[in-house]
Parts: sequence; structure tokens; C-alpha cells
Amino acid sequence: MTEDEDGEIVKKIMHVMRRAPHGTIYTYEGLEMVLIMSAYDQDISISFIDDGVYALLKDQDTAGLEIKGFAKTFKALDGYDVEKLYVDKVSLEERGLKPEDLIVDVEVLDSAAIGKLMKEQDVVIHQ
Amino acid sequence: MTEDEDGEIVKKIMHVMRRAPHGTIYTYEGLEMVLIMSAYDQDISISFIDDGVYALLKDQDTAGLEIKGFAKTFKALDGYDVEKLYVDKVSLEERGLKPEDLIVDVEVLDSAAIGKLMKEQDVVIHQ
Amino acid sequence: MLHTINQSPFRCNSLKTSIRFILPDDPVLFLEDGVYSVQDNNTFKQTIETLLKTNPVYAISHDINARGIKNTIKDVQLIDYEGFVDLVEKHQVNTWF
Amino acid sequence: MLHTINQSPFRCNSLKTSIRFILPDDPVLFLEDGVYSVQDNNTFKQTIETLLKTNPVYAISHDINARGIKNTIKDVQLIDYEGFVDLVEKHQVNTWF
Amino acid sequence: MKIGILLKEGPYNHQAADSAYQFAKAALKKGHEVESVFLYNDGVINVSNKAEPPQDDRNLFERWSKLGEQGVEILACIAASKRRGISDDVLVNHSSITGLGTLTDIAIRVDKLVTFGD
Amino acid sequence: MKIGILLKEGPYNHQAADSAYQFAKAALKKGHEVESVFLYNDGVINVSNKAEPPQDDRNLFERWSKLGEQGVEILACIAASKRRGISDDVLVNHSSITGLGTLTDIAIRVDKLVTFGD
Repeated sequence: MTEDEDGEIVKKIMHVMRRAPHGTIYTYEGLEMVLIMSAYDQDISISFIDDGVYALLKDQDTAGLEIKGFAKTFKALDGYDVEKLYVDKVSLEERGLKPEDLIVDVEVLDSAAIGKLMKEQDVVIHQ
Repeated sequence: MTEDEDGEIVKKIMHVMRRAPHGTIYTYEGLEMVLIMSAYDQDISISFIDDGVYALLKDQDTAGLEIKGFAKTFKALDGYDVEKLYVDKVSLEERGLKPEDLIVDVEVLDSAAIGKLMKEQDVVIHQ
Repeated sequence: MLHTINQSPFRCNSLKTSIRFILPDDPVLFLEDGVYSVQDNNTFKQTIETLLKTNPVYAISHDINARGIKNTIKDVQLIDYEGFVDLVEKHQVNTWF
Repeated sequence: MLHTINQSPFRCNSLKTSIRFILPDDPVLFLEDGVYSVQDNNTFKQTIETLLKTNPVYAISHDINARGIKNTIKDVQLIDYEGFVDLVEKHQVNTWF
Repeated sequence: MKIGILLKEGPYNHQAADSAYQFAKAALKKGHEVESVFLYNDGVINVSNKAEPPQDDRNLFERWSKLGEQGVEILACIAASKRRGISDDVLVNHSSITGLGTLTDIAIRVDKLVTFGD
Repeated sequence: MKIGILLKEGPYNHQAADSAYQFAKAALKKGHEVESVFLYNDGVINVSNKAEPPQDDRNLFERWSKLGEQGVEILACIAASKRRGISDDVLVNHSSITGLGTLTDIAIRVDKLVTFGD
């Protein structure tokens, strides 16, 4: 927790995505939460762990399911000043994925490094 | 599918319990379904696989959670003519459990034997 | 008997468990998050390849496309919902989740 | 940081995953179906014993009793909801499910 | 063939409701009879007429109502409904609340009962 | 301390609602301030006034209403509510529907935000 130049509280809030997209709504509604929170000038980050990394895969086409897709919204996060996107290295590797398979630039970290970042947070919300 | 002495259809219906009790309602509402179905003179069985075997553990006391317990209802199944209770051997072993830890008498079978029983069913409902 | 599996094999033990109960020749259909099971080059590749030696394996193509899965394990057959209906016409269904 | 885990370790990968991220000395609290993790003599005993070498491990006693768990792994501390509140007073919370 | 569908999860939160619908639609298209969709567990939430999903997404509640209009029975279990706030006065058109006995009748009558859950 | 609770699952189907309630009760008993319980995802179903759970089981809907009466804000996310049929005319007493901005305010204001999910 810090204060910004106007003396307002700035909290470190990390959202954790651990679920695959589409099979359940958690990642999608989690992303909606991130977008709203991004308007409040807090220190927001997102970490993608386990099946959460699948949310970032390129070329998701949900038209056949008649479900609204949202992978592209992750690309827009930049415009909302949400720039701290961390991806768990082991989660990528287990799934046979590489950073270039993902729709956005992310920081690939090992689990201990993400664990340290988690511990620095004022709030951690698993979506 | 067979016919009983009055020429009525008798279907083989297996309910599969794979979830732990209390953490989710699936096993409890599954048991409610079994109780109703038992009144229809069908050939009902239940198999307990994975965390489903936990539903049968003795001495469950849910008073502290203020949640209604239902382990004892499994003991009453006998009175509803639901007597075919199959437990997966591997699921018990992984959990360090023995048949005598369970609240009812069950038939402990290996997975292939339960797989064969499944294949004989007209309806299989995972709860 | 048609076995369907809709859970991610990473998140949940449904694939690991169901395989113990599936008899040879019975078709296995992956849908929803279950389709990650047949993505090529993940840690479940060997499990699926072993399954393919004895059982036909299907996945719903709409679920594959929705998840951006480009390469599926060889011999896994992609079908649509009508293909799913065809399988149900021939088999009783065992839905693992 | 307090880590809570409410999933059965057999059903779901939450225990397996969270352990990679939990730092030494941080308390770990099992609740709901998560408490099966600390039942003595199941296949996760070694995982929990390893965790106990570096971290205090707690489980909600009401959840233990509700599930008929008689023996928990040595050094796992059973607490009630007020004990849970005490832990939250001292730590930020990381809820794994 | 005669098909019964058992749907065990609520709308949007799990894909089960979508898969059940897509399956039903494909079965009808192929000329099969989809007798009924029985809603159990959180599945009962699929027939709330109070819902207003986002305009740019599919409307699952309308889908079930339209299937009901086409003659597919859309049935919510009464016990499951009472636990989750689904009652006669909040049901979408062409759906109704009934008991588990009806599901048993369906299971006996249809050629195939197909479950969708999570 | 000031506590906020985020509840992400519906009543009965998952124990999360029970755990959140037991935690809130214990925190109040120990003299802490439980500012609010924010309901997200299927969590919004916890405040339906149409529910009639079995007489011999706990009534989760009444619990939230009573906590609300005691001054804990019981808040359901509007977007999540619209997807699941929760609207102003089916809310239990002492609960209300609000936006995710409110959750953000809560997260900023409280000492600890505790999530219950599944």
C-alpha cells in the first residue's frame, strides 16, 4: 500500500486467473472485474497460472459455440493501464505452449517469483 | 432393459458418486434422486468412485458446520431396495481407507469390473 | 458405451479416473474444457495416444476452435454436434465431469 | 500471507499448484473439501509433511468433523472459524480454489 | 430416437447449458425427438424470467423458452428450485416445475438420457 | 480490523456460502467490523427472496438478510445478477444490487478482503 501524489491510497491488487476460458465464466467475469478496477488508479496486476494461461491463446474463435469471445479484450488491457501481466512458466510448459502462442506480451516468471509478487500485494483475488 | 412379471419395462440405472460430501451439494442431491427413483421398481445401483467414497465415511458430524448431514441416509437405502452399492478399490486405497471405515456394506470392485457394470446399464447418471 | 469428458485434464481428475473404467472399443468424446486433453504436445499426449490404440477418440470441433487449439493429436477425430448425436444414437452415454 | 485451500487434492490441482507459490513460513489453511489433504495415510501425506517442514499448517476442525476424518497428519493444527479470523488479522489472504 | 436431457449447471457460469442446447438443436435438426430437458442442481437457474443477459451475448433463457415452444418439455426440479429461488412466478414461458418422479418417467421412457454437468 | 468478503458461489450448491457466513459471524463475534459481503459470479443467487429451502436445513437467504440487518452491507454485482435472474424485485431484505466499482471501493477501504469461491 502506498500513496499517490495526491495523498490517495494506492493498493496493490493482483487478480489470479487459473481457469480455462469458455468452459466456465470465471476468467471472463474476472476480466470484467479487472476492467472496472483499472479505472480506480490502483496498482493492478494479473497472473496467469494453470489453465489460466489458455485464456491468452491466439486465434480463439467462439463463433461455432455462439458464445461471446473475450481473448481480444486482453489485448486492450494496455489501454486501461493494466500492464503487469505475469505468466507462470511451468503452466506454459506443461501445456506445450510458448510465449509466442499468446495474444499479448507477458512476463514469463517462475513460480517462486510470482509467489514473491503475491506476497507484496494488499489484495489477491482468484477469479 | 428387461420386463418384470407384469410386462413393465425395468431399466438398469446406475448413479455415479464422484464428489466429496458437504463441499458441494452434488452427492446430497444425487442421493435425493436415488431415493425418488427407488420407488419406480427399476434396477438401481450406485457406484462410488474418487471422492464419492468419502460420502460413506463413518462418524460424519456436520453440526459444527450447521449443515444437514446425510451419511446415515445411505444406511437407509436398504429399506428402499437399493442394495447394489459398488465401491472402486483404487479410490479407497488412494485415500487410505478400508471397507470397515464405511457406514454401509458395499461391494469393493476393481475399476474394470465397475466399467463392465456401467456398460450393461440403460442409463448412467453422474451426480 | 459412449464416454464424454468435459473437464480440463490439468484442473480435474476426470480423464485420469475415467480411463480406468472405459472398456476397449468404446468411443470417447472430449468436449468443453475437456478438449485440452487432445491438444498436441501437452503432458497428456501419451495418455491419449495409449487410449487411441484401443478406442476411437473424438473431440467437438467447435470447442477446439473456441480455444484456439491448432494441432490435435493424430487420429483424434473432430466432429460437430450432429456427429455427437450420431454417437448417442449408437451408444448409451456415460458423462464424466 | 495466509494461503487457504478448499479443494479436494484428489479432484483438483489446487494443492499441487499452490505449493509452488507458497513462500516458507507463510501459514496454510485447509477448509471445506480441502481438509482431505491432511487426513492421515492418504497419498498426499508426503506432500503435507514436506510442507510442514517450512510452513505452519492449519485445518478447520468443523470441516474435519463433518467429513468423519479421525486422524490428521501430525503437527497439523485444528482451528475453528475464530482461529481463521485470527490468521486473517495477521496476514493478507490468498484464497486458492 | 427419443432423447431426454439432464442439465445440472446454471446458465453462463458453466458451458454445460450451452452444450446441452447445441446438442438438443442438432438432435432436432436430425429428426430425433427431444422429449424433455430436465434441470437439476444449479441447472434450475436456466429458466428464470428475471434475467437480462448482455445484448451482445446469447440469451440462454430465451433459448430454453423457444425450445419449450417447439414442444420440448423444459422442466425444473422442484426441490432444487426451492433451494435456489426458482418459483412458478419467475419461470420463462414454456417451462415448468416438477418433481424427480418426472425425471424417472423420462429415464424409463426415452431411448437415451444424456447428462450435461460440470 | 475492517473486513470485506467476496463470495463467488451460490447457496447450497457449494460450501463457499457457508464458509463465508461462518467466517463473518466469527469476525463479528471477535469485535471486527465486517463492512460488506460482495456477491459475484453465481454468488448473487444468495440473495433471492423466492427461495424456500427445506425446513430441516439452514436457511442461507435468511442468514444474509439478518447479517444485513446487523449493518453488514450485502451487495450483489449487477452484471452478474443480470446473467442469473437476480433483480431488485427478488432481493431479500437488507441486500442490494450494485456495480463492481463498489467492490473496488471496498477493496481499497478494508484492511483485509477475504474471498470464498470454488
